[in-house]
Amino acid sequence: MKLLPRLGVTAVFAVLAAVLVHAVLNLPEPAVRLGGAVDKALGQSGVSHPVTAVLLNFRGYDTLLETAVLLLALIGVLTASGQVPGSMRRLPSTPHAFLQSLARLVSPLMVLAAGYLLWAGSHRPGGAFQAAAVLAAGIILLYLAGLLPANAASTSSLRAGLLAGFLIFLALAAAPLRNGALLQYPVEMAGALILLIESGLTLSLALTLAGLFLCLPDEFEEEDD
Amino acid sequence: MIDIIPLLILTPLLWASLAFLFGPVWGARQAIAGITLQVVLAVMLAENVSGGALRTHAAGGWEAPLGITLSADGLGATMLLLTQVVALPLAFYAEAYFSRHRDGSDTFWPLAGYLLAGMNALFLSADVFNLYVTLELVGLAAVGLVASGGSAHSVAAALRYLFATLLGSGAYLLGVALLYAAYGTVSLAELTSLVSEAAPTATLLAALLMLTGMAIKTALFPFHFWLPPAHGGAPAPVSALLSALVIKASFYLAVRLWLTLFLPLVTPVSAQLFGVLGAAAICWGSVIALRQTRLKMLIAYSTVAQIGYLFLFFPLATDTAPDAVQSALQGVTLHAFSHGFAKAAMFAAAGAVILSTGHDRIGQLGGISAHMPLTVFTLAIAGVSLMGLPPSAGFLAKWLLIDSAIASGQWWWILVMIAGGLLTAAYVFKVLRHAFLRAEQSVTFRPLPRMAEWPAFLLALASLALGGRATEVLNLLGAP
Amino acid sequence: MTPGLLFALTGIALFACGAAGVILAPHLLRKIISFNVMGSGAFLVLVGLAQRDGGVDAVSQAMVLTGIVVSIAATALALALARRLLNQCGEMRFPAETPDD
Amino acid sequence: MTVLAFDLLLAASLLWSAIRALTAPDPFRAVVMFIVFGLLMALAWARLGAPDLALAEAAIGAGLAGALLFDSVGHLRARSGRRPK
Repeated sequence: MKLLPRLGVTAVFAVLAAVLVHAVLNLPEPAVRLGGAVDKALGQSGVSHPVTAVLLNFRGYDTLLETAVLLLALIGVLTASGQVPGSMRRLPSTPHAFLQSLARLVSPLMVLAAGYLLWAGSHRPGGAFQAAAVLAAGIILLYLAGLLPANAASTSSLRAGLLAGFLIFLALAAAPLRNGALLQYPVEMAGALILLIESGLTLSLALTLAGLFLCLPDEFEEEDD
Repeated sequence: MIDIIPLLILTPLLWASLAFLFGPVWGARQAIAGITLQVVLAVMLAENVSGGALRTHAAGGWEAPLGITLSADGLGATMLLLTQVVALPLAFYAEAYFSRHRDGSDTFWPLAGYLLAGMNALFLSADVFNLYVTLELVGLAAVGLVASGGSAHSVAAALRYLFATLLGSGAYLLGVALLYAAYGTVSLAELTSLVSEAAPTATLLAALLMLTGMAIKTALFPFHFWLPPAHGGAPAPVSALLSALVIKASFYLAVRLWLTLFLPLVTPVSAQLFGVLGAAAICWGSVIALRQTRLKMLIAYSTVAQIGYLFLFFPLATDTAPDAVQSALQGVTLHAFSHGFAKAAMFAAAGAVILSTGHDRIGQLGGISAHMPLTVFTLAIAGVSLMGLPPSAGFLAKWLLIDSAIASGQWWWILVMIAGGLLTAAYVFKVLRHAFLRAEQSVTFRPLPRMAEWPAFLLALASLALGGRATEVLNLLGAP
Repeated sequence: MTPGLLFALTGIALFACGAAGVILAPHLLRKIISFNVMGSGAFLVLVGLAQRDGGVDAVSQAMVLTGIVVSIAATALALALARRLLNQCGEMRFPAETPDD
Repeated sequence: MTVLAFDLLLAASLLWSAIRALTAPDPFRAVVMFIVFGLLMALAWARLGAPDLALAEAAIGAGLAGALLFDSVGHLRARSGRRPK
């Protein structure tokens, strides 16, 4: 890009930053305090960790759409790879012996860690997204070590696995509609339902996150220019 | 009785997921069944809110500010109706198109489903952070659809689009952060009651960031650079969806924010700025459209120009008499409708030309009037609506906008609209002139399935016929 | 000065740098990194300002958790497209605008 | 006092690593700096009393995004090594 537009863009953002700093240092006291409302409703949310309560109960609808965004990204990645949905990148020809022993050693620990994070989410920091990220790392490691053969799961069951968490979430979002609102869990069942949703999400999100990595367009696959 | 509002979001989410699970053949059927249901739901919702009623739904049973409120009023219901009614013929068209043209067929249905879910969720959301999530859903789905073209050209177009849309939603998110900091809530209704003329600088900056973000996403001049390659390079059903509907989602959000939470802050100067950019878009887009040699690129630049008319809303509806505001809102809504139908029809017709002849070079369109009369008819009717000739809805839309310009004493926008109409006529006739030439020997025409031509024709016809039924749309819209 | 306000101010600087990078950087990988920096900046502003008087705000934290997931989704999509372009054009930059033939 | 000094140092490091990630001439170095940035972000979230975000940032923001970017740099190198431009 030419020098003048570069300077222009830089100047615009410098001015924006300066004005933002000025605005931020002169903020009024907010009229609404959500903290109190969260604390008051926490008892009916089914969990005792406020962030999880917001994420899966008070603003659970955001999380439902966010899960769709993640699935969407995977479908987009598959589109960009020009692959049939569900297929994954080729394995490295000779998996490293060290990588294999590392994967054998670490992956059970990762499953344990993911399980802990999932369980912890109801009352302390943790939850489906963090657990899924750890599990995804484990899947990627196993795959790169050649310990997870490409044909271990058929394409359709893989896709079912990717969708299961979202579909459970969707079903539990729709179920209360008969006599209530979207995602309105009965108070006494809220804890169990949130755990069910989170368990489904952990598995599906782990597959999705791993898929984002494993389905990236491969090296040396096409020459169509 | 089950509330309609969440069903309009859950239905596309469900069929999009099933389409991913079962593949394109079943996906198409599920999509068509799902969109048919959505049309029914949108009509029912429109009946519910006509007469100025507001319907709300507290997701999770938690009222705002703790929970997320979904709400539908006249404007929202109108946009929902437009979206579903344009999407249904396009679904039939897409099924026919992808049976002939394999590129992008595998992932079209799930991506289109999430796209429609995102748009419905956007039109129904009354929570500025939730709106951010819906914006991302719409943006990423649209980018995925553009990329499904597969060629290096469409991948590059998808990436440009992706960075533009991410920049837009990033600016919007920073605006949300400032609003939350200043007021402690992200509920649109609460924010609207809290923002006053004595708002802090942070609120002004939030307005600047959020409206700029929406201008980028709507491809308002000079942020239009990403639109022509993305809309012109995608498979035809995708181009139709994006040009007819997707740009209107972010425009709707700009209008919504302008009319509610930022209303005490907007000044005639900022409104005139939007108007000037709109006018520049009309002139620039039309002139560049006239110079195109590819049909789909011409239609894409026409979209750049037609977006300009939408932005004339802001100067016409800011600090003007109530009837000028009313006419401006009615005119711009009707313009969104007529452009939605006409542009979907044009892109679908262009796709039919590509399916039949294998190209869309305007210079070699000769012979299509003999081989594909219905498609040429489609292009002509849609062109009439774009030009704004009577009896089309496009005519009525421009009439209302001119009425508003007269009522508010802003005659200069009338000049822009007339100039835009003439330029539109020029590029529409450029296409039609070539269509009626004799066929070149080298071009062969493959016969097409009926569904590759008829949906486009019906969409074009709708843009014409809407001129006669506009009062119903305008009644639904209600007063701003 | 509370940590909230300090990190919000840092976030503003990160947002500005990142946004400028998205526009100006020629290399796609760099644009993607810039987008992530921009997003992190916005997240810091959101949580930082909500906690500017020193408390803990669960709502803004949950929103940012949503935001982090959305940005990894966008990052993966952008990288997939950039790699596709690399495979097709041999470069991870936008090809020069070709006039329509 | 020491806490404030630590926060200031952390904020400065965040800015420094971000700018390095945006300006380092070599893509590999840029990705390394980006991962450093992600880890510093996790630290910042911890300082803001947001352990959920610290975990997510470390696992997703630095970990997964870093892995994606690293893999792409490898892809880029393999590609340009094979067909020098």
